[in-house]
Amino acid sequence: MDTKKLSKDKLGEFVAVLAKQNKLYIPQKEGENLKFKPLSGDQEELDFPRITTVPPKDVFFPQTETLYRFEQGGTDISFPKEEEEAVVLGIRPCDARAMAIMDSLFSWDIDDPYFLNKREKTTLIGLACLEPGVNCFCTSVGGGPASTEGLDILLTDLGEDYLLQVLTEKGGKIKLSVEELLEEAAEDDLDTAEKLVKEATSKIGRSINTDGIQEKLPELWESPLWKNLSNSCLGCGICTFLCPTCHCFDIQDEMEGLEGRRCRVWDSCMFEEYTLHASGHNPRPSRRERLRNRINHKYSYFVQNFGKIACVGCGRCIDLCPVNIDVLDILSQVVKEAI
Amino acid sequence: MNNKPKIGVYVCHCGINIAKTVDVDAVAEFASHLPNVKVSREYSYMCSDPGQLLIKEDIKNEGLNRVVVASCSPRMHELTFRKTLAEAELNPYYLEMANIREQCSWVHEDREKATEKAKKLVAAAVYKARLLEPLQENEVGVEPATLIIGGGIAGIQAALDIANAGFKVYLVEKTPSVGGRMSQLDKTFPTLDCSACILTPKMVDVGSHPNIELLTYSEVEDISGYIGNFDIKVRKKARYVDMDKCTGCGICAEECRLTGRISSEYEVGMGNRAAIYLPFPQAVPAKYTIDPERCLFLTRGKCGKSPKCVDACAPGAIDFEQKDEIVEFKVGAIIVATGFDVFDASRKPEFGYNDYENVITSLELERLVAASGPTEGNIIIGKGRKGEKKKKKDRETFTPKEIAFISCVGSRDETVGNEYCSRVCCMYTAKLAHLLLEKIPDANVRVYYMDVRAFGKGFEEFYDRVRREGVRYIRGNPSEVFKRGDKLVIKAENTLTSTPIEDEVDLVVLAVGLEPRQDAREVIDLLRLSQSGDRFFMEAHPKLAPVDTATDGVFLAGCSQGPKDIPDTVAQAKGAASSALGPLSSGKVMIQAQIAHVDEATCRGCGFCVETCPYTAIELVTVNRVGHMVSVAKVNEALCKGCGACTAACLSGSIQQRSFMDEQILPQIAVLGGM
Amino acid sequence: MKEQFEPNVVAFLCNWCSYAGADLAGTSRVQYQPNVNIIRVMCSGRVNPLFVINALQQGADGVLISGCHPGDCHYIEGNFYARRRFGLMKELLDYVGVDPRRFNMSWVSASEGNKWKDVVEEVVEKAKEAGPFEQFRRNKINW
Amino acid sequence: MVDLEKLKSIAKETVSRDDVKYLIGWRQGTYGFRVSPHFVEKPEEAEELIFSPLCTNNLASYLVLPEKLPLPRGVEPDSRKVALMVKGCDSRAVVQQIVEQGIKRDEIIVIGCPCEGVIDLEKVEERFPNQLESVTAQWSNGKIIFHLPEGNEEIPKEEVLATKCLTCRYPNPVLSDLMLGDEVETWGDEKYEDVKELEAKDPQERWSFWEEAFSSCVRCYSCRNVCPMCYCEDCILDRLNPTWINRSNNASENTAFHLARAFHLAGRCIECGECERVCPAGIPLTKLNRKLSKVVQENYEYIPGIDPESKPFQSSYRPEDQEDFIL
Repeated sequence: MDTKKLSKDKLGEFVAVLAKQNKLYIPQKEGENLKFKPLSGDQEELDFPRITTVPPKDVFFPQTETLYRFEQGGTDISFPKEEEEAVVLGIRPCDARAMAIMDSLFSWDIDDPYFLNKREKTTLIGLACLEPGVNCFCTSVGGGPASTEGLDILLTDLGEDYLLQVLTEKGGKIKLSVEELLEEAAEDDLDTAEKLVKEATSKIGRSINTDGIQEKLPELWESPLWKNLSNSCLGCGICTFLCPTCHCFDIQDEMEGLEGRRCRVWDSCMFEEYTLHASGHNPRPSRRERLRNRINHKYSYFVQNFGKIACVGCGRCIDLCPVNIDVLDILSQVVKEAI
Repeated sequence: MNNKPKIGVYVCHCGINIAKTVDVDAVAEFASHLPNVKVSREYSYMCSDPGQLLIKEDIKNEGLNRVVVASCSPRMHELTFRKTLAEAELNPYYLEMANIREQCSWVHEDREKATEKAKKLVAAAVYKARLLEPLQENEVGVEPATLIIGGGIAGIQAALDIANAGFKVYLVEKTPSVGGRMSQLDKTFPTLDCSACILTPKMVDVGSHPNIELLTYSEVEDISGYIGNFDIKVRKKARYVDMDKCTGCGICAEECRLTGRISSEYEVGMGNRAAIYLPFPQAVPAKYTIDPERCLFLTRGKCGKSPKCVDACAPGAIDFEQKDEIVEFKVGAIIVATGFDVFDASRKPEFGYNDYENVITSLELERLVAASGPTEGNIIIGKGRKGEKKKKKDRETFTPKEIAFISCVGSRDETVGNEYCSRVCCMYTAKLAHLLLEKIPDANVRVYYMDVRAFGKGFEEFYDRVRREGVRYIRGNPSEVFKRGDKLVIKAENTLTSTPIEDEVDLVVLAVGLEPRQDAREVIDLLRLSQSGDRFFMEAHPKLAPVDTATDGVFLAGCSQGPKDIPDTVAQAKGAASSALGPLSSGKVMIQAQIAHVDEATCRGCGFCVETCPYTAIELVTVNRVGHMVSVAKVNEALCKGCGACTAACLSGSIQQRSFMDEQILPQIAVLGGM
Repeated sequence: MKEQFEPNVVAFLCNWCSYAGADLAGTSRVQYQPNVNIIRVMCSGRVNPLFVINALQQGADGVLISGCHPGDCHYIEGNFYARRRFGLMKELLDYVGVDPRRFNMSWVSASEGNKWKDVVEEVVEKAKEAGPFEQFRRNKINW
Repeated sequence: MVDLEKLKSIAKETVSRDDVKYLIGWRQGTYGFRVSPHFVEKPEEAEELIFSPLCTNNLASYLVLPEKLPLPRGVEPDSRKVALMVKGCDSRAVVQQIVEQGIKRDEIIVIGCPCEGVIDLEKVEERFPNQLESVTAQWSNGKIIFHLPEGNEEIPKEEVLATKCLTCRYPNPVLSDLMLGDEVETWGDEKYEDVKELEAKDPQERWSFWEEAFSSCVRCYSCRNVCPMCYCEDCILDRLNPTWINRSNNASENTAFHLARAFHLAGRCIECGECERVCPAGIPLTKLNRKLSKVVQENYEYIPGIDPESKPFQSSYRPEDQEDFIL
């Protein structure tokens, strides 16, 4: 493994070089909201938050994506322009793991060109989590503060410097482009990083034992648990839209006079219309079924289909739920629930 | 049925009216590329027979199912082209028009810009046409009867006209007799006919007409339904006299212990009656009524040993057990003729009406000059009417010599909230002045006035005559009336000569104005009528629908709609009668097609539309929605007039006005905004 | 160049007063600018306030609502509801920074052909001053 | 001081009634300062009820949120009453729901909770970060005492209260069947300072302010779903036929969405601030709604959610309504 060191003094230059050669996504504020956005112009101060409100999934799977354009009455369609080479800087390991999870979905039976093209052309430079948040539970779902899955490069904050670990070929290419800004890493630095990550791991206060949950969930299908848990659910899209692994979308044709486009937009299984049939019938008619589905999908169906839990333990759904529906609480009730 | 839109676009040249500034060919060419357009043509005069034929043939040959005509205003020819479609067996509401004449070619000169605008307007029409729906004009039957509320001259006249046309009339009058205000008048201006002489025959006609059911001493309790089908509930108050038995002989009233002790409403306090009474000698029906608030037996349960009226009534018509009775019936039309109140002169305290017995109102004077009145037509003042209470023996009476009228009392006066002119006071003042001079030839009569409005037929001539007879007109609005010795002093300023006046007189007559009735509110609530700024009932249109109201099938007549004199009242009553006869004689009414309808599946039952609807055409009803009883809006199609206010009030778009639905307007916005 | 800008104003006119007034302007051959495009509705009370937002979003540089003078409404009170609704809408648009010159409401009676012309001139002039409204336009954003 | 024992006994008694479906209150949440709505169906579940400065949620939303699922033929709908705990602001939502016939007065039992103001979670979590263990809180003489694991912290109310509470005019429920404790003294005076501040800026600045805010919207619809006044069967903004708002997320659609929503709430918003509280993007939505509240109050002298007998604002008018803006 290629391991280097980047002095924090040179972070600005590092960013400048990356931005010059690629479309560079870094966490930025939009209103009060934090999300990954392409760097445009000068970024006064680089600040890597513990976590962005909107997960970086929207770099690859934008909330709104034009699939093609058309004219009413015509037969021609035109596609959006080719993707550029891009770098996502400052992505947290949990969010990077989420991308690996989404890869399985978007290359499942059919390859999704829109998603995969962007994935292919984008390098993920992650930042190890040394200050986990109150609702972090990545370690319970196969991740960790310095998990490398899905990442091309991992940075670890050593105080004065970042330890830079190249993880993939793509990462190597990026490393080459910034080679002159990097220093060699010492054995000590590796040890320090390991120590910091260990400390961070120990700070993670919340956990759940997911063993057997996949099998147990379907057995609890008719449990009163779901009704009780969903009583307070508002049916909003916070937990899904802001989940780094949620990937459901809707296809819409949007018209403007004679011009139109077909686009895909995020959809949420927590919305009533998500499963609403044209007949008016809704197989998931209430919040109970929708909440049950969300949990089952993440911890059972996805595992069944792809062999992994569709949750990376980022804690966003817990942080942001306005009514304190807490996925760890749900899972622990599931574990406890007698069948 | 395959209802995929196939649109025909027809661009009219209108000779050169459109073609001069709009490139008609270019517009037609442009329209041919619009979505769902099957044919697009231009023609010199679309409204001409060949023009219409063009459309009809295309509908037949090309299978068109939507038509867009780009020509003049739809206000001009929408009905024409709807008929064209109907003749080609296409639903007439599959028509949409683009107004490229009044709102384009006629108002723009720049040919290029006008053509561009015309294209946009046509495109908007095409986009709307794609989403048009076929609509049905439904008809409902009409109950061949009319309710008339109010038995004054307006109600009487309307009742007679409708009854003579062969339709049933229910004439409801609150008091024991028809006749109304007109029956209280002595003579009528400017012709000086005797009021009773011309009114009484009509009253008798109403009382005996086979088509008229007279419901006197009755009040309308409830009205529901809509044009053609109103359900009416009337309360017939207990008279305590059996109408069938009473012969109207009047012995009961003579015998009544309270004879001459109850102030008579008819005589406006100038005369008295008994507890059992006939309001006035010519009353119709000529049946007696017991005043339940005054009758000793009814109020105290005891009247001497036995009620004298009972003893006196040979046919045994007195029935103290009588109860109010509710009568229910259906009518197709309603005429509101509830009349007016005279202004209460005590609301102008500066004129001393409450304080001095020789300050009287014009209506009181009307009773004094009437030969049938309490003084048998003699002008005798001071019978101890009010104010200075005197014992009977001390009452002095006198015939006034110096007499002043004060006009516009309660009219044209913002301090009492009446900005309007009452229209009759100038002329009745002239009439009363004339009558006074007839009765007291040596009297000095003057009139304090702001303006004299003598606008009607023969009015100015009459006003001239009265002045020539010696009535003085002094321009000035008196500020005060007070007593000095035996005389009343009027303080005023002659505004023509700018001189202050203190005028000593024996009698002051206040020419009181006309006001909406105190109980108008009840009628408004019954019929959901509107009031205009002057608080009288509001007509549907001040010029073109002066007898109609906002509610179809409900008409106005007489002073309930605003002050007017007898001929105007009669004219309006006849107008209302003929308006009511329209639906009655055709036997059916058409119901608007472009009305509101509710999507019950999404309606939340909030009632915003119900509150908004100006016609009470929407109500909330309970329906079963997958097992749950929920409240949803329901449109009464006969009441809806298609204004669409409900549609804009609905938050969820669940109530939509047909032909002007959100989904039809939004594409128009997209075209006009985005093109 | 600013003077080249031809604004596009979408107008909602009630059938009985304002639309008739606009017709009268035509019958009287009154000349005015062609920038106002009329959508006919039966009553100003029918105009859903969201139409205004939608029109601006669909590319209108200005919106006009016109109805009968108070007391003259063919449907008794529709214009009173309109007045309240659009009084609110005007405040809302102004508050979020939509140039107040873009939204106008007028009372034009069936006899006021000349007033209609004046209203058009004023509304178009104001929309010109406010300039093109691209910020809110649906197809200019992320399209 | 809130008498929790009284609350629990009221709750137990209430849910024991045959004609009561459940009682909606608050309970301590799963961690830190979080609180969760609590649906009490059985008396023993009442033990968890709390009422404290942490009880931010407006529970009136839950009166209109439950789905009316299709019932098999012959099955009667559950028509039992719902009991609900309300703060002053929440009670206005109930009143407004009654005005709009969203609920009927006899379908609910309202337990009024005089309130001295609830916390702004963000302010509190910033002050005490990473608080995993549950923390309870109570009012005490103008202060809020937080019972942290390491000991109590007393903080002056103004420092941690939600912004809406600082100007609260209705701390006592305007409608209730029974009251939990005595009425508290009213402290607030609504001058709409925040709105005035924004009004004073020039239009360009205002547009930029809102454009940035609306651009950050993720269209999760939590603002709408949490709103006790947003309960159409089928939201017009969700509709595709006709389409008022496209599903795509961009400044134009988002702005249209928020303007439409604000407009639909004009004369109905009872300023509970839930929309802003739940917004994950931190959009200052109350600033938007409160503008219209200000207009409705100042120009039309109407305050929604006070009088259950009042007419809906946008379905009424006064002949003298302002019209100086009309040409």
